[in-house]
Amino acid sequence: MSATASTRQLKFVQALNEALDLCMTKDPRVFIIGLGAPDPAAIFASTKGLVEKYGPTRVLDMPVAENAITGVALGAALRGMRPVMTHIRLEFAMLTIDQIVNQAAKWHYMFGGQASVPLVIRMVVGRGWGQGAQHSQSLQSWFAHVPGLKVVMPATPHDAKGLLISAIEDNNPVVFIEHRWLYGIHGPVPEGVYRVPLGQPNVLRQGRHVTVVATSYMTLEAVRAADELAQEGIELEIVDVRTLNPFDETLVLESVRKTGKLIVADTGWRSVGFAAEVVARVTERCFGDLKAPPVRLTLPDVPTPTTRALSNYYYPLVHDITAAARRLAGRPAKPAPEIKPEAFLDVPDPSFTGPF
Amino acid sequence: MSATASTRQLKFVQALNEALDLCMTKDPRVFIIGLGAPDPAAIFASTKGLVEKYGPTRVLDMPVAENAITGVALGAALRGMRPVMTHIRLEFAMLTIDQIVNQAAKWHYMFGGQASVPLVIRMVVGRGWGQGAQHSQSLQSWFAHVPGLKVVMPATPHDAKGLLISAIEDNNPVVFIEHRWLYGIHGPVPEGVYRVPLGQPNVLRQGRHVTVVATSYMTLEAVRAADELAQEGIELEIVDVRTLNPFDETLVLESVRKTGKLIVADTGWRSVGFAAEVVARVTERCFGDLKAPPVRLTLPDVPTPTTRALSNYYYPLVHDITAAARRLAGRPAKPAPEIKPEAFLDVPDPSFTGPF
Amino acid sequence: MKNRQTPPDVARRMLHGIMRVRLIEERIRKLYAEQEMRCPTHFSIGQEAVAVGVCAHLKREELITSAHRSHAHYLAKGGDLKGMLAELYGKATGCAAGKGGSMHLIDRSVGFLGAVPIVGSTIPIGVGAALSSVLQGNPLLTVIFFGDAATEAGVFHESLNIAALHKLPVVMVCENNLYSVLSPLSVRKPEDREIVQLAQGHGVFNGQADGNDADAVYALAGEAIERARAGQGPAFLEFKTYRWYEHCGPLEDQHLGYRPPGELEAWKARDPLKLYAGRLRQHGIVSDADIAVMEKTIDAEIDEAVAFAKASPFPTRDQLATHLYAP
Amino acid sequence: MKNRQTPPDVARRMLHGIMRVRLIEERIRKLYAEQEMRCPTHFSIGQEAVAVGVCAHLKREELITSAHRSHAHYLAKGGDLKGMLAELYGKATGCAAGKGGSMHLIDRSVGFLGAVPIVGSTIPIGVGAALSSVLQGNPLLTVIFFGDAATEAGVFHESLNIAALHKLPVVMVCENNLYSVLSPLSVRKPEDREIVQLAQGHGVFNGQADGNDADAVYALAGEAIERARAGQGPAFLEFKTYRWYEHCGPLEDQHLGYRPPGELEAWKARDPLKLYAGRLRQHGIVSDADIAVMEKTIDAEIDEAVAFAKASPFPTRDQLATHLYAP
Ligand SMILES: Cc1ncc(C[n+]2csc(CCOP(=O)(O)OP(=O)(O)O)c2C)c(N)n1
Ligand SMILES: Cc1ncc(C[n+]2csc(CCOP(=O)(O)OP(=O)(O)O)c2C)c(N)n1
Ligand SMILES: [Mg+2]
Ligand SMILES: [Mg+2]
Repeated sequence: MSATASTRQLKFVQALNEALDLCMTKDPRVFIIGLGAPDPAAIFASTKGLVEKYGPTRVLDMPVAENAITGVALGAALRGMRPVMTHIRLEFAMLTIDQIVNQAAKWHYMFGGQASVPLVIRMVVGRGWGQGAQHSQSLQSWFAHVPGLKVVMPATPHDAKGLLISAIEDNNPVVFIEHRWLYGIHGPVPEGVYRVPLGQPNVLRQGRHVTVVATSYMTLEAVRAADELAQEGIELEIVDVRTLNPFDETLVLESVRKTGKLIVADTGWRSVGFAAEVVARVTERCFGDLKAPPVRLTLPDVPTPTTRALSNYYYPLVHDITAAARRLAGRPAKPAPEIKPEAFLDVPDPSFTGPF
Repeated sequence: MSATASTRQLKFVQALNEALDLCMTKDPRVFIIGLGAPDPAAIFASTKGLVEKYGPTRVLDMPVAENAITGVALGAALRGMRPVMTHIRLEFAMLTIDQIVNQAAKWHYMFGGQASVPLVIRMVVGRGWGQGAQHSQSLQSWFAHVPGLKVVMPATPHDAKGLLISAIEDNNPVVFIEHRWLYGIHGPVPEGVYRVPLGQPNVLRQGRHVTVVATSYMTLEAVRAADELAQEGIELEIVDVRTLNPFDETLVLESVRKTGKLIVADTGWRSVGFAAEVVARVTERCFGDLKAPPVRLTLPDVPTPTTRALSNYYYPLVHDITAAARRLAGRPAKPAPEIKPEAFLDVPDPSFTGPF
Repeated sequence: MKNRQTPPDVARRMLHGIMRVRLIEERIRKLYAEQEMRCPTHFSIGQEAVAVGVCAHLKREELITSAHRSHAHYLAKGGDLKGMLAELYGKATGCAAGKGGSMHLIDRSVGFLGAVPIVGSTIPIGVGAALSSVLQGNPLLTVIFFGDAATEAGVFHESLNIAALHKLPVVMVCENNLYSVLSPLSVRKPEDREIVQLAQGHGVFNGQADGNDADAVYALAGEAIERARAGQGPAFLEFKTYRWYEHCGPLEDQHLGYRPPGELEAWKARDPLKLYAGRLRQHGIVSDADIAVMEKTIDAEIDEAVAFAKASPFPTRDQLATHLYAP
Repeated sequence: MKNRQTPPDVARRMLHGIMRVRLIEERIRKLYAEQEMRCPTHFSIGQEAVAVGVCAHLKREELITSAHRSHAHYLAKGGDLKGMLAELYGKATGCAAGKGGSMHLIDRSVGFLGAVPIVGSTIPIGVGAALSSVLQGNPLLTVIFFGDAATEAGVFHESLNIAALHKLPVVMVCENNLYSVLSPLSVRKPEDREIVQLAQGHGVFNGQADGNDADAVYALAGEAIERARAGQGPAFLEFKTYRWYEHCGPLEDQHLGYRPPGELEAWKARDPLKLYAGRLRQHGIVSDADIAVMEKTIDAEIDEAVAFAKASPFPTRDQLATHLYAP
């Protein structure tokens, strides 16, 4: 699993880049395909330097034809290649749902195991600066609902690299969802090839009082909340989900058996979302251990507004986690910070770029 | 709401057909668009007779271009028409997710309420006779996750008509999901125009012991289970969800407050599905009333196999409901019926075609 | 177009191939009534010459993909008959272990990459197969079969553009049988625009021929295939042909009234099997006795395969969850 | 093509239109640095003549749709400037109540149906608008604006086929600025295939013209629009033009190195505004004084609109959940 402790610090995006680079070096079957993958902007720098190093036949630019590209990647995967597709915004993958859900997810099953689809589909979830309704959707819950897909959402630079390597080495279609606001976060990242196995959540912080199950960027917010609460003597236990499909609830159940309190913090919408699944599994399996109703912290069931005057109130904040945790821990509430409509919450908090 | 008691019996598919016919008569803005809508098979007879009555410009056949057709329907809706799109299999709508989810669902919101999208998208969920992985998916959970969409699944002929009329009269995009195995079920259907309001579940059966929240075809299975259990003195209360988005949990909560026991029976997959949402809402809101862990009865997280030797074990059966209910009610278990691989469970049970 | 007469040995093979598809499907039609093959099944009867004429050129390792109406392509490419019949019967010995049915045939050992019933979806997959061969430094021809309706799907255009852009060794074969389910071409494309014109728009080599004439298919396919193999880029071929039975299922469907009067009869009069058998007899390439032997051999093959399929076991319940993820 | 000289009054209007778009966008560029317009913004500078030349023909009630780069189309169609600027500032008075931003402009009062940034997605929506008008018995021209990359999307072909099949009053206008984000045409389509050829494949009336020459745009658009209005079916027009600044944002982007050396300069030398102002001056249609007045009037209009936008209130928190469903 994870290599020995490393003090080298990399940004999340550099960790992704390194994973791609290492995989392309060690395995000639790996190639990158997607709009802009080899262009100078390099998918927010995540594919930086790769076309120079591996040439344009291993970092393929493409016309705006995402549905066909996905089928092309699937066809290549069937013949033993290991394509890594890129979508600079998750929304563009909405044009490819037939290929992802009807085809790739089922190919191995519906052909009785005769063929496999080692395909990674990277999707970047946008946030901030008025991305609006069509450039910020976090639809991991959809993909997590589909048997045959694997769904990964790394939260740390370490995991970004280790999970991406595992995803590329996996023989199944993996939807790899990257939150744009994590790209600038730094943290320790070992050199060389290492793997974070798919299907294993991670206890990121141990604590006795409240379990926080978090995905992607919400994991980072949970860490901030934990730091704040630690000073009040409230210990959060943070489980970073990492793989949403297949979702192994073991660590979550263990944690809730200890704390009796559950907060689920997800970057997606509330209704019929991944947070509901966590609540359902915990309720089914830890019914007797739960001491209070679980709490879901998600986006409200509303499209993303563009103006910051509304998006300032759209995303769950650290305070939402601390407030829920205080309530669950039986502590008195603290006043919520006042948020002005004109506040600049539409860019990542500059005081918090890591280390994770 | 529903008209006065009616003794006229119609099949589910006839009820749909009547709803379309009545809406087309009373409102010239209503038109039908979709592959095969005017052909002699008439979308399993649901659009039967309409092209003869209203002509080919109000029942439009189309090339195999579902994504564009959805955009075309959306564009027509923006200009005041009320299109009813048809998909003879839900899977074909997977090609149109951009138009449904990125566009139609958000149009009203992202343009600040300046335009509305009165669009109905009918999707038939296939089952049986080896429909297999690509002709049987029941993806209501996806659409129920998307703010701005309404999602309707009628279970009775009465509701099929009343809900379809409401959907057509609604000023929002409505995903109207019809289970193929309900088409032949008959039940009382009032004449003329009546509405079953969107957003209101229905208590189909009252009972004291166990709440069963069911969608679509599973409602019918729940009724059969209730009949069987009634003879053992176990009373099921059946809440037919009818509208999954927006989902009004009021009746469910009331019922669970009474019974303390919850079974959710959904036609879709388990993980991150609608059943999880019901469990989550009940747990959050009725935590103190729940006397046992809730039970989800859904498809396993596996694609649909074609051979009946496997599909016989794929779909939840009446016995699964009765078994869960007996357990929740503290009654002894009964042996499960033996199911042979060669049994013909891939066609609807001929002994049960209604009345509902 | 060069003069491309079908060599006599190829002609005999093609006649055998057409007859074989016909006899197999006629047998399936008969057996279907027993209600033991329980999956949606689209018959190729009437259209066999396209599959056989194209596949007559293909090497075992060359690839093809197909769609919902795939029996002829699967068989013409050399797909295992026992595996196909067992698949239709939902048996564990089926080519997809019973999990696929008629709409999901596969035989990787002969380059049959797979067939799926979502119209158009295998087109980019076939293009991707061809692309992978180029990336691997070993260009391999991929033939993609589909119906007329697939050319209406956006993914067809997206895929054709990618194939043209990268000059991939792809031949797209459109079986234009005039219908998409029950919908005629007239409600699906402008009257005065030919399907093949779309490929012209993409600047791709293209051609049209009589899909009921095996020699015509063989000739045009040969030209396209040679170009593609030689690295001259993709081709799009349109073959006019006709489906005799229901869109899905083994029955006649004249009662539905969607075919203009006389249309079916006119096409049946141009039965690709009778046409070709007649021509080869006339040219002395086969004798009546040869044909009788062919029929007998094929019938025996079918008998054996049907017996195999019927005798094969069903998958066991524990197979429901296997193959969800590849190891 | 008929001889279509631009009438002098139209020419003056077009010059004003081009100048207006230019000055508005230059002002936005300057103000963008203040970081108060906080949404992804795609500038039309360099491409204004297409929008203005096409929209010069359109009646107020006729419809248009656009995509991510929509300012010029919105303005040329008569969209409200105050509403647009307020939208960029995220204000409650914005044309989409602040919920849309630059990528979601709308002004129904002048037939601007809407713009969205998913490439290709408004194409069928525009076709549907035209279809609805036909179904309503009152055919209404719909012009659909998009970039070169949209012609790579399957939905473009699906939509064009539907428009052609039903002979809808649709004119599709492709602004070919050579790039999709930073990707040149050479990685997106075969070198020897023109974009306009795709429309020929669909059998649709089509044409190509210099998109930096307002008169050329006006002439070609006029022909297509007259045909479409007369019920002769859809058209596809390709105008070659060029974007001066970043794909998204107000800055230069020469440092990225994706434009061949000299390319930008060559196109700037063919600035549609300077070209047209020069020509009209030369023909005596406008004087230097006229131009100075135009500039002054436009600047005053912009001052007022900016002041309005800046002074407008933000939407209040309770607006977050409004407009989720239409009543
Ligand atoms: C995307 C999609 N839309 C609709 C269908 C339903 N459908 C099944 S087969 C078929 C007709 C296809 O016609 P064509 O491609 O000409 O093949 P043919 O059946 O004539 O051989 C249709 C529309 C489908 N399978 N996939
Ligand atoms: C379906 C889709 N894929 C990718 C993108 C990302 N994207 C935004 S604008 C753009 C380029 C579009 O190029 P073109 O249509 O030529 O318009 P231009 O920007 O040159 O005006 C792309 C690829 C998108 N918005 N939608
Ligand atoms: Mg056909
Ligand atoms: Mg462009």
